[in-house]
Amino acid sequence: MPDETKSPSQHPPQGDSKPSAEKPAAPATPPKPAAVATPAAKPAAAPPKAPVPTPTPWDSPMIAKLRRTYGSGIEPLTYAGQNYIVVDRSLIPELLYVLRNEEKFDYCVDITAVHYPQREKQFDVIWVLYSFPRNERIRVKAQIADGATLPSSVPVWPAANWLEREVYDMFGIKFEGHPDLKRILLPDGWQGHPLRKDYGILQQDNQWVQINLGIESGQ
Amino acid sequence: MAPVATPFFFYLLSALMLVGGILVITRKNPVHSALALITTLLAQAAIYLMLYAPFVAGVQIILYAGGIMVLFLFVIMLVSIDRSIKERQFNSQWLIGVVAATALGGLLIAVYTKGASLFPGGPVTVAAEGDNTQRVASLLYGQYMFSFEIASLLLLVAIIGAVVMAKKRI
Amino acid sequence: MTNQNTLSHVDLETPEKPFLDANELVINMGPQHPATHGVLRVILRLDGEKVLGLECVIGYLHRGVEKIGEHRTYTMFNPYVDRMDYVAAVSNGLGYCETVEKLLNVEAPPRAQHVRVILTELNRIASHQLWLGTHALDIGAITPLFYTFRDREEILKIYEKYCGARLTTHAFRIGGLQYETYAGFEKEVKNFLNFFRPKIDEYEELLTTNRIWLERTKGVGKISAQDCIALGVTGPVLRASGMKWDLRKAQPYACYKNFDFEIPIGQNGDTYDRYLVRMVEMRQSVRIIEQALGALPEGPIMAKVPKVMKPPAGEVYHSIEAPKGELGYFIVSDGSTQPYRVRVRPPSFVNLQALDLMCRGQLVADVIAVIGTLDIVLGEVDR
Amino acid sequence: MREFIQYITSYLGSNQTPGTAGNIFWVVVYVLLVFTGISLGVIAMNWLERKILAHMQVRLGPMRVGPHGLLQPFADALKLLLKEDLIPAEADSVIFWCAPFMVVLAAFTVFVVVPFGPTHAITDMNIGILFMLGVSSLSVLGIVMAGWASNSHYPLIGALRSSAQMVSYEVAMGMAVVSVILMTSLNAVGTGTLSMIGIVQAQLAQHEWFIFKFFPLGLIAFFIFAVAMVAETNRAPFDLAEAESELTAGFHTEYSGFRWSLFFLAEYGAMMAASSIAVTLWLGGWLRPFPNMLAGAGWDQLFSFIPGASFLFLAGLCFYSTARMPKHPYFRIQTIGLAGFGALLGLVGLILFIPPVRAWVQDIFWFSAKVAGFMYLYIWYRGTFPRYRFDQLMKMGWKVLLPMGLGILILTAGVALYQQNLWHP
Repeated sequence: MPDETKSPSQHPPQGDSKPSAEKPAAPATPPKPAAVATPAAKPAAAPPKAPVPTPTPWDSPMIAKLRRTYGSGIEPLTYAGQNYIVVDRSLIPELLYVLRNEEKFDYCVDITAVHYPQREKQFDVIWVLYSFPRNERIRVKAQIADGATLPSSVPVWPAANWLEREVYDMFGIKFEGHPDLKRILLPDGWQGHPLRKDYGILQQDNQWVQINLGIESGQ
Repeated sequence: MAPVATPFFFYLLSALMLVGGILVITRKNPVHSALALITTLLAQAAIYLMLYAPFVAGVQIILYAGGIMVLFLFVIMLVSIDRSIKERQFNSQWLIGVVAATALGGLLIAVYTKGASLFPGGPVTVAAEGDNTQRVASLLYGQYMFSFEIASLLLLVAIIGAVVMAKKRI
Repeated sequence: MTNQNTLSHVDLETPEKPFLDANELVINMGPQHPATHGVLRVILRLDGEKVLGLECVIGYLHRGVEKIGEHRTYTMFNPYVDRMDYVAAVSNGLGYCETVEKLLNVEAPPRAQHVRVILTELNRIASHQLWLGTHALDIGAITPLFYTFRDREEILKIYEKYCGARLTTHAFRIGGLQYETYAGFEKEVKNFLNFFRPKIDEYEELLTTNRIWLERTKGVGKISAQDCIALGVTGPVLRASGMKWDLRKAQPYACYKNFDFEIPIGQNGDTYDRYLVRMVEMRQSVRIIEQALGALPEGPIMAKVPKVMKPPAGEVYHSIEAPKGELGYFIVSDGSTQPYRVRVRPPSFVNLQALDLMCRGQLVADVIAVIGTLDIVLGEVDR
Repeated sequence: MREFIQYITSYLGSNQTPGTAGNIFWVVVYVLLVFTGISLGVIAMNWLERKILAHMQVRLGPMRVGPHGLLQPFADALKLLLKEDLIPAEADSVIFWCAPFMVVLAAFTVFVVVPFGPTHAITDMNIGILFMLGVSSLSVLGIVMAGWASNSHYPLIGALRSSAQMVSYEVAMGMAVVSVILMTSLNAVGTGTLSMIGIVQAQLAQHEWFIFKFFPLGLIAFFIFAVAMVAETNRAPFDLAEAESELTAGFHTEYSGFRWSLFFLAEYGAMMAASSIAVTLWLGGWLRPFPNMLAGAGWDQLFSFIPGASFLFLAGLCFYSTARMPKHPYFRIQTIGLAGFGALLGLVGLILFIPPVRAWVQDIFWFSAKVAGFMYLYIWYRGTFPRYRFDQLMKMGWKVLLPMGLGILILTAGVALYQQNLWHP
């Protein structure tokens, strides 16, 4: 088990319980504040062939405009032909409003999160956006620490309702101002948030199962 | 249709009616009351049949048992029954009830004791069976035309009233 | 387009006026209800038969597919995606394979892409057939169910011959296909198309002009394009609201850009329009399959992918037009053989959000019709 | 003893129904006969419905129990009788217990006045049609009781739906029926009749089935009735009370076993009863088809062969299927059974050719054949139509059928009055 390795390790994490799979997780790239540190930014521990693709900056009139207002709070990157912006958490509701109202990203495709237990800011929260008028996709990514909250984007896109509930259910990230933030896929009263890396794949809320289903846990 | 065992059926149906009537006012559950009332009405219809008044019997079944009581049940079913079971029934009007019941009872006794002098003796002659419905019809649309029309006008008003009241809620 | 955010949201918490205690009835529909298409539980608040509001309770079929994905290699996870939308397993597989291919920066060879398109479009037909049968059954027409199942059988036979499985096919592999098409594949698909074309007319004869069908579906479960977009609703539901948007055209994947087909749209966004849109989609799928068959190139069916797949670290979101709407995969790789995070953006899940909006003010019977017309698969909603 | 025998034989040769003649013995016999016939009809319907529906839906239907599933209804009945009869803990057990009997009672009592022939009825009531409508409307009570007593939401909604539906369709139905009663008054006396037998005899006397009377008035009235009777019996496309997809099974969701089978029995009984009304009122009851076009003793003779011939045809069908049965020994019993069934049908057919039986069975056959036509329609509807929504159903009842019925009534009255005046200038 790779433990506490700052440098990304290549050997596959075997065994299915990965207790605190903590692998790659950007090695805390210090430089910028809200920074970058997409999980994979530098770590390039060289798979032998071909230069490893890394996210590269991109630019467009939209980015230029956003840059003007938000300065270094945003960092536009592109990977595999897909554009995304890493933004500072403090910009979150505002930037989303701007993206929807001014840049016509009117369709919130998905909201999800990724857990990096190694990092100080453990969670990436990702909005996948699409603009019908521009036929363009963009992802917005913000990093938050465990226990921190995010403003809800339900007022921006009503579609965010269930998506945020799912993120809350699976990661325990709270969205402030969400109309009805409760578990969606798991039963109310379940302990733990399964998609966190420290939640083992075989783990379950045995107590809940015993009380509510009246069976000894099957596992 | 020659009558069979007339006294037996008469007493059976009368008993049914009485039991039904008592159940109507004693049951706490309004649905039970309504069903008891239906029993009474059906027994009554059967008695009409025994009295060679099939048309009235049929109308009794269609209108009262099949139509009105179903609507009654309809409304009762929608009302929360638990609450009405707990309530005491007729709690404020028992005095009036007793007086009315006594008066009615007195009247019935009076009729029963003086009955012979009030009504002509012997059973009424039965009209030829086939005529029954026609005779009801010709009476209704002939002699009692006016009152019949007034009654239907009354019903029309009731219908319009119901529609207006229902519309208010929409 | 959606500058204002006017979702005609009615407050579910508004206290109702007490009217003989008879005003509001809370009905729990499901999770074991014949018409909720699986284990969907809907809590309805009714005024008589009118729906005041409803809440979906989901998760009864939650199997933690995303968590499983983090503990399987890329190849091992491939069959799991079939178990989400098990009615359109092939589409799920296509989305997953293409996403991983994007991560690996490979592209499936043309022949593989064509076969993929053929199988995926067949799958779209199968999915729509199943939808039509169950939807009609919900509205009370029993017969179409059997007709559609009879014809869907032919598609499943083709799958069975191709990869040995009928439902959860696992038809594609990352980088292309595992199997070359079997002898007579093209002929059988062509036969199916010839067999199927009149069958669509048969379905339509039963329903399209049926007075009762019209009355039951027209104006029921209306949703505007604007609300669709705000709620993230995609697929036939969005198209029936008049929005001409289909990922196969908007952002073509596989080799869809080679084919000529049309995107059907509706005007009213009601249940009837969604029905029509899906009927036309079946016809268009037939068209696409025909073209793909005609242009089926020779060549390899597998791109060069390493035996042990270790995509470079990075993250990719890729989505395809599944029969039910936009099916997206967001995969984060950490350079190891297992995905660091797999996120599935299921169309059914997001579409189901619109149920509340679509059912307000309708009758109980319409809720059933709307659940049917949304075409959800609970395996995908709950994952 | 001799008196008793005389009492029995005194009725024979009478041209009245046993009820009218006041012969209790024959009333009981007729009651038993009719109810056995209805039960047999329900059993046959059970099999036919599943089979016909299956063939409409490109499947086979029951095939396992007996040849072509012929014994399936019996297997079902056995299963239902052996099933545990549950009464939910929260249910109002007395009413829950009574409800199915109420429904069955309403559905079966109706047959007391159904005329299978000029004398083949239990009784001929002066108010026959009124009695039928009244008693059949009582089945609503049973449904309401069942739904309420189950103390559960789905049955309650189902009961509410069906009661509202039945009450409102009865009105339109009544209008259509009254227009027929007006038609019966076109005779020398100038008074109509409510008697079921009287209505058929009026059609006989006027040489016209009422469906063709005052064309198209009779036809429209018939149409109104035909729609209303489907609604009245809660069948597709008006089967909202038991809409599977919405209310699981409607008012009988909580019922099981024997009590459930009573509902089933009542439903089919009610279907037959409603069809009987339609047949009696518009399709000439027991009269054979084409009474005018193909009139004459020769034709009468020819038509009298049809009952036997149709049974022979069915027997032939059975033998044909027997020949087509797989030759595998596994199917031997089934093949023999099918041949036996065919032989039985053939025997019945041959018996029906014996002159006295032939004469006697004529009326019953034609009546049953017409009712069977309606039963087929019921099945056909179920295979074809989606289900109406509740408000649409109500709208159709009150806003389409009722005004139509009223209009037909007024028009019929006008035309009848005109003709009446011709009669008594």
